[in-house]
Amino acid sequence: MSDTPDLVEFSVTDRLAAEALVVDVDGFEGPLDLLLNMARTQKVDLRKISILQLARQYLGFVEKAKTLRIELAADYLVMAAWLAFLKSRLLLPPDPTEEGPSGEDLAAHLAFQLERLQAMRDVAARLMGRDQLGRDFFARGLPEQVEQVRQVKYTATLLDLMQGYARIRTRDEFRPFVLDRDRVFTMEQALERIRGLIGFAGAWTDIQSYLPDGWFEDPVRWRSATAATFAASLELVKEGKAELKQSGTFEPIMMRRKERRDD
Amino acid sequence: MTETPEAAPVEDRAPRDSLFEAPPIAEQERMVEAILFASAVPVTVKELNDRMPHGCDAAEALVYLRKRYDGRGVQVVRVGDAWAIRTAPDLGFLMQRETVETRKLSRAAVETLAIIAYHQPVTRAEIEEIRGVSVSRGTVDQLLEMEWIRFGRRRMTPGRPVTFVVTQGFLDHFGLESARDLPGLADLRAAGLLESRPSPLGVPQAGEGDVDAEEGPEEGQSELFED
Amino acid sequence: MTETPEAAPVEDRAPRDSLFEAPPIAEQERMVEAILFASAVPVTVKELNDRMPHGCDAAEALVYLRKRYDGRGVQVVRVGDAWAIRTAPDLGFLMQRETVETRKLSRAAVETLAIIAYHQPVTRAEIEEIRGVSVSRGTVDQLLEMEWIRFGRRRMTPGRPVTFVVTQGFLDHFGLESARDLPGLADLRAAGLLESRPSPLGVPQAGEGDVDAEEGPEEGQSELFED
Repeated sequence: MSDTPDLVEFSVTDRLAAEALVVDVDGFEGPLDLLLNMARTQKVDLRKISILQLARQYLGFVEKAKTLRIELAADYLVMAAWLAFLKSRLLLPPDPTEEGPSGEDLAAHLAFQLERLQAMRDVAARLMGRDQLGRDFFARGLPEQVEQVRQVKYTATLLDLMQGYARIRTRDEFRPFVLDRDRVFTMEQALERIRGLIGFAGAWTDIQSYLPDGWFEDPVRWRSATAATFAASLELVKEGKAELKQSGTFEPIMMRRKERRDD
Repeated sequence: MTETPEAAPVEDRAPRDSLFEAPPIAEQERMVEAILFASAVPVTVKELNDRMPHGCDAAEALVYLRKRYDGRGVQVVRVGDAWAIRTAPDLGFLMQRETVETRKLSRAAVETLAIIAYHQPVTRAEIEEIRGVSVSRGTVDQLLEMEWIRFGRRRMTPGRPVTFVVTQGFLDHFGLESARDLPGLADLRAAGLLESRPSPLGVPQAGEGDVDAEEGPEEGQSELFED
Repeated sequence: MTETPEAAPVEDRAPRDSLFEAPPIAEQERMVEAILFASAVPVTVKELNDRMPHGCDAAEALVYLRKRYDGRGVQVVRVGDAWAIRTAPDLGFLMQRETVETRKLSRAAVETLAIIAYHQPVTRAEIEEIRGVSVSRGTVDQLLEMEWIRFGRRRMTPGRPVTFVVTQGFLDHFGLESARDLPGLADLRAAGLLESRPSPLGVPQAGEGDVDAEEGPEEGQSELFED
């Protein structure tokens, strides 16, 4: 993958060769890789490489690619721009008022990067050249199963302990919800009762009087019977069999049988 | 290295580079050793000879190798008409690995432990009264075995029942200086540790068919504590 | 067997059954031998000690065992903080049958692996800086999957990037006792090529539309390593 991109005039064959070269750029792993390959053409120790020459070489290469209207990936162009900047820095006398790294600093770092990349490639090759397990040396072909003997150890946290204790000590505060059927008067029962009685009462009657006997003493039973009777009275009104009236808030609710028109 | 007079000249002629001279027997022994080690199945003498350089005598090398492993931690053993390297039978116990599996203590055990910790010294009957179910022997045994509880003094009441107290091991495990450091109910409630849902354990009657009760309390107690 | 006068009565009391007396060192050596032979993967000294009877010193037994296998067809090799028995590399030619086809690593993967091995712990950004291209997710995934690299500690720099280090499996595969034995490591260090030199401002960095990069480095990194 050597390249001498200083051709100016292109014959057809040159052009084809050059294109092949540029297509090959895809084979490079980025601008640094390309630079490293170009640096090798200088045929000197990487430590003594001329960065200026390398920059010229790279820029020439990019220039040629442009002439051939070959699109280079963005990072190749970024590197070109940076090398052009570096080249100008290296050629111009240093401006003492300017801040930041000098052209020499930048060039030295690039040289360091190239040398380091080369070094990594060298050791990678040495690494892969070593004897390898399963290729040059081998592990036991028939490993013996190590039998697992399980021993169970029980544990608990302080939190478990406290929650456990809390659970016991507060058990009496909670009781599963069970409906106390003997203290509940259902709406069905109330309906049945009212239906049986309402026939006799043509006049307005307090619905309290429909409450079953013996449900007045216990407040829980009284509440349940009242609610059921009220709900049953509404049901009867809905059915058109009764009328309700109340003279004011918290006044007694009065009910009477509703005469049907056709009756 | 073998000291047979035949082996010496072979050595001189750099046997491993030669296609026609067999390597010295010590080298052959190394080869057999490596092949038997790496092979997933026992290897026959024929196979060994096929794999080793021309002129080798695997059978002879095996004799030396067997002797070399005599009394070692592994042995060269014959398996049918093939050979393999195996662990010495007396070291089979090394092929076990003990693993300790940690499991959560059962709810019954946690509750029993909690009652002992909060009420110590406490008798079994008292634990049952507080938990509302009888305490199985297994639960108490487990806690005793874990050395989280131990027997305390006998209570000076009729029947002189034994009591349970928590151990230093218990305090160490739960990072407590003493059992008095256990947070009180009010603390638990403040910390939101009290469950807000009703306990599925129903009526607080000891000894009536609870999951934890394999036996009646009286029975269990007498069995455990009679002496 | 030890010949010290203290050892004699111990012998009488069947030392292997004793919980408190360690077996003689020759016996310990046999045990280490058996355990290492039985395992295809390296075994740590700690695990050896865990599996051997109480009071054994696997590290000492290993010294003897290693010497015993010097020059043999199989060898006792060190892999990080663990030990294994492996066939001698010069006998690899006998083992075609055992050879396992390994997936060929791409050039990018080999380079990335080398950079991780020589620069560990190293961040993805540092790998990219050295290679001059962004590192694709596939490359790192492949090395992780082969268990040759693993995540190391996060770097205490802004963004807390994860680092990569090589594994015991890597050392085992390449026959390295430790990462310090990597070939050429001392030369690289002497040449200052392992230093992380901050790049002067303006040097183009990797990760802008490269063949190796299916995605921008930022994006890839966050996807891979965010937790």
